[in-house]
Amino acid sequence: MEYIYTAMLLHTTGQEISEENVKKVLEAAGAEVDEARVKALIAALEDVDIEEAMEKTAVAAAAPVAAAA
Amino acid sequence: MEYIYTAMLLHTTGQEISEENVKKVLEAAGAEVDEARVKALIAALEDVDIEEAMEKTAVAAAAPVAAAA
Amino acid sequence: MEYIYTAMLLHTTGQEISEENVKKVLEAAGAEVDEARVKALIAALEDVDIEEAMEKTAVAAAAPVAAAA
Amino acid sequence: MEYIYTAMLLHTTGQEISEENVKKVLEAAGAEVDEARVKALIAALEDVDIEEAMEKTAVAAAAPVAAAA
Amino acid sequence: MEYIYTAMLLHTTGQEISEENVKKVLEAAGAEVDEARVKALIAALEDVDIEEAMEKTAVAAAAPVAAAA
Amino acid sequence: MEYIYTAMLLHTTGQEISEENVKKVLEAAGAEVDEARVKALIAALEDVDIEEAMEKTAVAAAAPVAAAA
Amino acid sequence: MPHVAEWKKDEVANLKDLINSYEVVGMANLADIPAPQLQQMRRTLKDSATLKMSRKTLMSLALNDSEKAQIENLEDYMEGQPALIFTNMNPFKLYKILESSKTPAPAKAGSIAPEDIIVPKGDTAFKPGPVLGELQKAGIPAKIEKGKIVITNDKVIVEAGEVIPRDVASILTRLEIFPLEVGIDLRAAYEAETIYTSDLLTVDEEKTLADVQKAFTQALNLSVEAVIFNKESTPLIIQKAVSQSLNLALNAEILNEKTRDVLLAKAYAQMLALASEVSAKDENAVDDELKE
Repeated sequence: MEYIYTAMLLHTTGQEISEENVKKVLEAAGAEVDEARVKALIAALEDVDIEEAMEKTAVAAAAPVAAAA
Repeated sequence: MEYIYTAMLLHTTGQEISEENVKKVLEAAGAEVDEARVKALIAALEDVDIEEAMEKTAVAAAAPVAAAA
Repeated sequence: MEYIYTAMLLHTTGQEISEENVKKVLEAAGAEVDEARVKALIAALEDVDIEEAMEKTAVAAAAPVAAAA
Repeated sequence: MEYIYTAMLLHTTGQEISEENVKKVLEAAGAEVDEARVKALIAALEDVDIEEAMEKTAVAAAAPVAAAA
Repeated sequence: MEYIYTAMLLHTTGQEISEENVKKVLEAAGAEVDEARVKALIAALEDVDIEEAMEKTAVAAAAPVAAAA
Repeated sequence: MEYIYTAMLLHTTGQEISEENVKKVLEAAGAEVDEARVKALIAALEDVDIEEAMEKTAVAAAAPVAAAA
Repeated sequence: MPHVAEWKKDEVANLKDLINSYEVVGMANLADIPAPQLQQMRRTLKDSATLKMSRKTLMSLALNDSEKAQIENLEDYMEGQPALIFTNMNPFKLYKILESSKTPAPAKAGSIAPEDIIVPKGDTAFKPGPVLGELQKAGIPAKIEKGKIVITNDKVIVEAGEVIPRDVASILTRLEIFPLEVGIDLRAAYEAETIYTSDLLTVDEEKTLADVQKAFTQALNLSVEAVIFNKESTPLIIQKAVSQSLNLALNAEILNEKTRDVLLAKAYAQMLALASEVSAKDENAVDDELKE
């Protein structure tokens, strides 16, 4: 989840979720940085309204799974 | 929430949630660092089992899956 | 199940669920293509709102969750 | 979800979830392929027993199906 | 939670949540006062509508994930 | 609610919820102290297990979460 | 006061002593308390309060003669069979103790119903007989069923504040409904120049409990919302962070160790849902594996 936490962190501080920033934060946090995952993160978040996605219950996503309960 | 994301990030990368590390990450994320809040965060985390708190959430998401087994 | 996944894949990428497209994807996925089934699938999907059908899982699934609470 | 669907499709047809195969299927489905996300997908699925992950949801999945019948 | 109760108390009596007032109340309540936490409290409350925040269910935030249980 | 907040504050700092302490805190918080209400508070709290009430609240808080699914 | 008997002077002096040596002086009504119960209550109070019965005139004299300001106003609360209570307890606590030591008592003809007296629907212990007529005459809906007298509906037989009639009182007692409470009825208490009347002394514990819970909830809410870290809020803030992060990861379909199973499961569930719709249209559109 470190990539996600990094994205959340940058989003909260109002910084751009760019390759450079993500790497900088991950490195500061002592993580080994996987370029591909950084790129994938950024690509995945490109069209996403982070604010909305954070608050939107992942029910749609989680529910089928949850349904198994 | 930037302080908590930072803590989560450090926890995930296995780094110590120390004043120094928290500040380093926050700065890398372009946040203005409030020393007092960093101290408060660290003090509060001393009494909190992060893993357990996270598990409670994560498990909530993951558990149902297992339940189906 | 590969036929259904193919339909979902095409639906997600916004492509038409045509005989040609379905076959192309199935072949790319290394599946043996059963012409009759492709035809049947396409015919059956004509009256189905794919988006809604997929969503239904979520909803149907969400109910037991609540119940389980 | 196109990356996930592609992985499931390849899994169902018994093909390896390799970079090459994923790209081939995505392209056949008319998707723009993001190399980084393909790599991330493969990396994420490396240690995962897809069958097991699916099995785990079997109940969840069965319920809506039955309900929809 | 003594810092929070102090803030709520001052808020209710219509006093300013200042360093001085917070300390005065905490001392009257027999608490050991940690300067850093007082500062952190005030910093954290600066942009917060206390009235609103008190009534806003905190736990709802955890809900989406927990909901999957 | 200032009387209750005061009681909770004293409870948290481990001080006795006595007439004297309640008054001291209320005065420090700039409240006008109504002797009768102080006395009534103390009498009422004698039979209330604050610790238990808090625990129950925590559970109650958790319930709606699940219900929100 | 030459015409006043010596014992009366002693009694007033004694009362005055008590008034001066306790912080709290209560005026109570002991009417209707049977002797054994009164004795029981005296024992209950033994360590915390002193109960003193006396003549009204003597109590008035003692109160008026005391140097405690305003205490003479307690006179206004002499009712029934008045008695003074002396204690150093918080008057609210005194009231609470006295209230909780009250016991149910049978209805008395001519007394006032403290609240609605209800005769509940259901079986009675009565065999069919003239009692049926008495019940009906008292306005209680009763009939005979399976060899017993049965009350058919809940019935408010005396409303709060109304006088209990003689026939109703006797019926209630036979039905073992005890609508009255007996005990030391504290009408008012004096402390530090203030008189607290019984309505003020009523402590609502349920509300206090609710308020405690409300305060705790508000404190939790505020600390999570303002991200103030403490022992209670930090786990919730962590959960909020994890929850938001998971939401983001799941909604943005970012695969990692926490999301992949859920996303795979979601795809599988969606596939099955769609398959069921498809097979409802044409069985042959899906493979055998899905036909169950």
